[in-house]
Amino acid sequence: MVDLRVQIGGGLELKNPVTTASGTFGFGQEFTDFIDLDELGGIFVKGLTLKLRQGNDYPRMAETASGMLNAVGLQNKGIDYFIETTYPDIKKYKTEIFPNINGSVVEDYIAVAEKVNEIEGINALELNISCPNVKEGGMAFGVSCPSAIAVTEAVRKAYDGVIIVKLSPNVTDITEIAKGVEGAGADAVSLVNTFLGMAIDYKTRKPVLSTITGGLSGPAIKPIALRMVWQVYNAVKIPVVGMGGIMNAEDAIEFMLAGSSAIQIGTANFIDPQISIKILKGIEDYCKDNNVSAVRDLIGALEV
Amino acid sequence: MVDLRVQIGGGLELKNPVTTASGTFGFGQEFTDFIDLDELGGIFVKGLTLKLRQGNDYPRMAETASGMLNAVGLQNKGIDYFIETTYPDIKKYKTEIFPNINGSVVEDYIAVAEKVNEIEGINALELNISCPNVKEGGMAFGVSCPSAIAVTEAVRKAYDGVIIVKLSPNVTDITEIAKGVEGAGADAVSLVNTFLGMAIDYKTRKPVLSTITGGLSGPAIKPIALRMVWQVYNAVKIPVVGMGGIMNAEDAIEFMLAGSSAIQIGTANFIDPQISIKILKGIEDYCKDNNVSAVRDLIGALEV
Amino acid sequence: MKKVQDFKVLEYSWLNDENYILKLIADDEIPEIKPGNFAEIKVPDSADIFLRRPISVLDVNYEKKTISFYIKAIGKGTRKLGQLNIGQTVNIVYPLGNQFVVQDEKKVLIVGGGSGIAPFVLLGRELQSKDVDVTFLMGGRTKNDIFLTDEFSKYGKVEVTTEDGSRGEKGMVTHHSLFKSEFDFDKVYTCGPDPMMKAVAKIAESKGILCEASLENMMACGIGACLCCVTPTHDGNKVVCTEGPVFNTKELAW
Amino acid sequence: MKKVQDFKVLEYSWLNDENYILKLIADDEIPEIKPGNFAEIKVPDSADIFLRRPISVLDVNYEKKTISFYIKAIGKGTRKLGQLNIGQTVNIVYPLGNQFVVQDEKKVLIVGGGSGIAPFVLLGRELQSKDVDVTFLMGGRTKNDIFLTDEFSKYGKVEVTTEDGSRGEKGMVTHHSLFKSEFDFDKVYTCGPDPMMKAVAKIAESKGILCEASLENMMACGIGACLCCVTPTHDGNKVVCTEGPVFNTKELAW
Ligand SMILES: Cc1cc2nc3c(=O)[nH]c(=O)nc-3n(C[C@H](O)[C@H](O)[C@H](O)COP(=O)(O)OP(=O)(O)OC[C@H]3O[C@@H](n4cnc5c(N)ncnc54)[C@H](O)[C@@H]3O)c2cc1C
Ligand SMILES: Cc1cc2nc3c(=O)[nH]c(=O)nc-3n(C[C@H](O)[C@H](O)[C@H](O)COP(=O)(O)OP(=O)(O)OC[C@H]3O[C@@H](n4cnc5c(N)ncnc54)[C@H](O)[C@@H]3O)c2cc1C
Ligand SMILES: Cc1cc2nc3c(=O)[nH]c(=O)nc-3n(C[C@H](O)[C@H](O)[C@H](O)COP(=O)(O)O)c2cc1C
Ligand SMILES: Cc1cc2nc3c(=O)[nH]c(=O)nc-3n(C[C@H](O)[C@H](O)[C@H](O)COP(=O)(O)O)c2cc1C
Ligand code: FES
Ligand code: FES
Repeated sequence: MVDLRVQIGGGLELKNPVTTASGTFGFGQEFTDFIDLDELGGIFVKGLTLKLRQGNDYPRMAETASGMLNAVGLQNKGIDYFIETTYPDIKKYKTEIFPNINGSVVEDYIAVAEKVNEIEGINALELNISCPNVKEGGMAFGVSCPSAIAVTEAVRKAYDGVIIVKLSPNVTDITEIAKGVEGAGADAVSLVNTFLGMAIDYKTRKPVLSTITGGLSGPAIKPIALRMVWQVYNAVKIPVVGMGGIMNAEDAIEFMLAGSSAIQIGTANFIDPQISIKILKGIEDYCKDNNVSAVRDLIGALEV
Repeated sequence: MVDLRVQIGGGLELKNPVTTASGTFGFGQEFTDFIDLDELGGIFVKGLTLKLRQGNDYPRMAETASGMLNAVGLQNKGIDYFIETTYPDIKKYKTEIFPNINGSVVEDYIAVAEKVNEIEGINALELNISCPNVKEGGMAFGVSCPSAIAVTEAVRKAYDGVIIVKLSPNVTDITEIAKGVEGAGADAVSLVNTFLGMAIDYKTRKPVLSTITGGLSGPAIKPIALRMVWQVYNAVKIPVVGMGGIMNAEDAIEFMLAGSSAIQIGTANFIDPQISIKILKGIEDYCKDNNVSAVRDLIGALEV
Repeated sequence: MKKVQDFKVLEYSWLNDENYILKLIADDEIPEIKPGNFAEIKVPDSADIFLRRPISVLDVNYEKKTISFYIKAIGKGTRKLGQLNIGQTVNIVYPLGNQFVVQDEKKVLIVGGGSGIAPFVLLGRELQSKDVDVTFLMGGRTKNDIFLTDEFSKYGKVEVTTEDGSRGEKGMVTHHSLFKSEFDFDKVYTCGPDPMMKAVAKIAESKGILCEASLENMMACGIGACLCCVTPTHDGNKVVCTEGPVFNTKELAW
Repeated sequence: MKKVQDFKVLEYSWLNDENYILKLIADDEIPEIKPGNFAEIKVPDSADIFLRRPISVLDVNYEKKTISFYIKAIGKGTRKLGQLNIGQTVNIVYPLGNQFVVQDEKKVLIVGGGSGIAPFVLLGRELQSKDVDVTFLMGGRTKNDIFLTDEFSKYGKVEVTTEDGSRGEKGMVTHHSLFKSEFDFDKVYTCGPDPMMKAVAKIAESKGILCEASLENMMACGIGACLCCVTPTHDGNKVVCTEGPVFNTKELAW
């Protein structure tokens, strides 16, 4: 029996390191026909904002080599709808539910965090300072150290649970931001969010996305994401939740070796809605085959 | 007949926009069995340094999803060898030869630039401030605005010809650096160089590359590169030479629409050594089919 | 209940150079499929096709465990799906989306064009089983764009229009004489190019009858998880893969 | 003269579960191929195989325009190359690399293991044509790792060692009795796993004779353009795909 439990900061333990990434797994309900949500280590739900957001105009998606661009723009029904309607339905699942919170100004983040603070049964939130698909706020907070610190400090005051700050990869030195938010009270960091990219239709000579640029995800970004996880792991003391193009158990193990205490599966859920559970089984098999008695022994175990 | 000529800064005209990227095309000689070099708009030769460099240890390469990581580390025989042995052999080709110059300290860049200044028949150099694969210098110059400006200014004093500064994509805001080097006297910018990435072998639990991290290239990076070209095109007045994952004529046209005056073909040369000429023909056919009489009309013609 | 399931290529029927029917066979049970449902097909062995492709279910045989799709090869994915080997494995996620509603209609009109005709085999069969009087109106540029009329004629009357007049009446579907004579349909179903559907919806609305249209869209997941596939409605952006692809055209802000 | 050329799959011969000979046929002329040359093969239709794969030329027939490769399926590329359809197009860049030198040898020893034996068919044939006395020494873990001995026996004597003794002498190639009796070879050629080649080179050097080894390496371009494929030598890093893959082992700093 492999001990699959991992600690992801602030005393929070997950039953296993496999979670699903915000915006790629809806609120979990979309996947109940395919997998047993109870088996997951956790679910990072779709990004939430203070008020309902319609998101960006169509088209919001473009396929790229080994990846995709999205420009959803945080379409969601607002935090109150989540609290009143969605959460009551999904709290029955025996997995950790992580709200992913967003805002245009610091006050929005605070307001959402205060509301999350009141939800019974939620132990942690993911503070998204890295969404590239909104005009205001979003990634702007995550690409400058002072603003990343400011929003983290503000949410720290408003929220008593575990705070996982989601970092943007669109920066010169991600370790600087990671250290900044660590100092500002983050219990963990998650990375990476999507890379700012663009697609053009040479036939129409127009951008494919309504927003011109969008966020790149999928296996294309994996080598960069893995590098960033390794850099951040070596720069901070708080746990790192790694993601970016994880498609199979081998990828997940590589992210753990690079320093991830837990991993998030994103775009891969679109290719195979059962992939999260397959990856969990794959990690377990790897541990068995390699006499790894506790999966946490893989964290940062890269031999350099 | 499509007019294929393009201006790439400092009064330099190329007979067509298709060139090959530094480090992916050797010195051209490697490709003479496959294509007629005279047909190319130009050749950016392998990175040159003041003295011979052995480059990094093996392994230097890892395949990734729709891309590859390299950690060659500027292996080359030094600028003197280029001047005395290589250039006399390749100057016969009726194409523009661009030395790609590198250094660990500003003085190295100056010394190499001064030597290039003396070469009869060379009209331009590419100033590489973005190599992620050397311990000293390299990318360090390209990720900070003051150092990018400093090295550009220094080379501007040492070199009379056209200077194309090659930018690093590993930055928060590439337009800031582009504007900086424009102000410092660059005649054009080329982008992008490779993204800093990493590969791990989960079986051995070791990094695949001897240098742990390396440079990511290929179609995986295309959406990010295209975004950066478009941003830089809108931020500076000097021409932009675009590259990053161009695999076919459609990709090349997209880079031109985003604002590239010329394009460089990199990793694609490894997949198909004839690709550069195929892309040139593809661009020409596109122009014919779409009544584009001069290829320069495509530059920045994106309709947003 | 949605499923991820492996099928094997059983056979191809090529209707012409770029239109084909792909028939797949499974080992496992096939869940119930409703008219309008679609599948997200993983194109096997393809270097440049990362995402699944949404394709409507053309037909299904629960006993023989076969499912078929009518596909028009318009890009790399739909071309590659036409070049698989017999016996090759194809993975699909299905059945997805909502369905065409069949309630107590008496006489309905089904207007289709292009690859949009696929859902109408299952719809025609369901309508027939409920003794609904069905008229199919199929449009295309030339007679070479008109397919499956033999199949449709099993479930109702088939009318055709072509832009060049090479088959049926000459003109667009909305120019068909059907719309000029007494119009006694109580519902219109449509699927095809957007301009066609809009024109059809406009007529239906002007006659005061219900029109359901099945929309196309760029989809990443097909199961409502990514929110990439929205269409604007009078009630905000709706998710086409779960709240659609079939919409009451009155809702749509297109 | 190097070439980029389309071939078609003509036939497979499977030697066992994971070792096979892939024979391709072309429409165009095949350029001259020397013993030791390799090809960079583009694995068709594969989502996760971006770069070409370097594979030694096993054999060539200039009149019939066929070329063959002996491939061991160790990863995704080499596995996929064993699953193509007959008639499927395969694009190769070739002939690449330097060659085994044949000068005025009288009696040579060729030591091979694993997929490293591929270049020795062309080498054996060339040596035979020059009346050189050739001994092949093939090593493997068990008898199931020993291939192509019938072919090699056309060009010389064939000796075998296996680690478990199931065929030939028991032990490593370097333990073979050849090395114990009078050693009158004037050159050794070797290709196979690194440790084997190193051991063989050491013996050759101790006997004061020339040893040529063909090295493996991770390659991106195969034509000297990327400088990814280096090996350290006493004269600095050398490029394996152009300055090799065949090296005089004395040069190597391995
Ligand atoms: C619910 C639904 C049901 C469908 N049913 C069928 C069907 O039964 N038969 C059938 O042949 N097709 C059907 N389609 C359309 C089909 O999904 C697309 O033709 C297919 O995804 C194109 O993939 P490709 O790789 O061939 O094209 P690509 O190479 O990806 O693209 C080629 C061109 O088509 C455009 N395009 C691609 N996908 C779409 C799309 N989904 N909507 C609009 N434009 C697109 C691209 O922008 C590009 O210009 C359906 C689509 C939806 C959403
Ligand atoms: C000059 C030359 C000639 C060769 N001739 C032959 C031949 O005739 N027959 C034959 O079967 N093989 C030959 N090889 C080896 C062959 O190139 C590799 O087995 C092949 O590239 C592996 O590809 P893959 O996709 O199957 O493996 P991958 O899935 O890419 O990798 C599987 C594992 O093998 C390792 N690996 C992959 N490629 C190499 C390599 N080039 N060197 C060392 N380790 C590697 C990887 O690190 C990984 O652990 C030759 C190699 C060279 C350089
Ligand atoms: C369609 C889509 C929507 C996303 N929405 C969000 C979001 O609301 N909040 C967030 O923090 N990240 C969001 N992301 C980013 C993912 O959570 C993840 O960081 C990114 O996709 C990289 O992981 P991957 O390559 O495994 O997909 C979204 C990604 C995609 C593809
Ligand atoms: C093997 C390899 C070596 C490279 N060496 C250099 C170099 O010496 N100097 C340089 O400026 N860029 C170098 N590059 C970067 C390329 O010139 C180019 O910027 C990058 O590969 C992105 O383009 P691509 O995706 O088309 O390959 C190298 C790239 C590769 C793959
Ligand atoms: S395609 Fe993902 S929500 Fe519809
Ligand atoms: S593989 Fe590119 S130089 Fe050898």
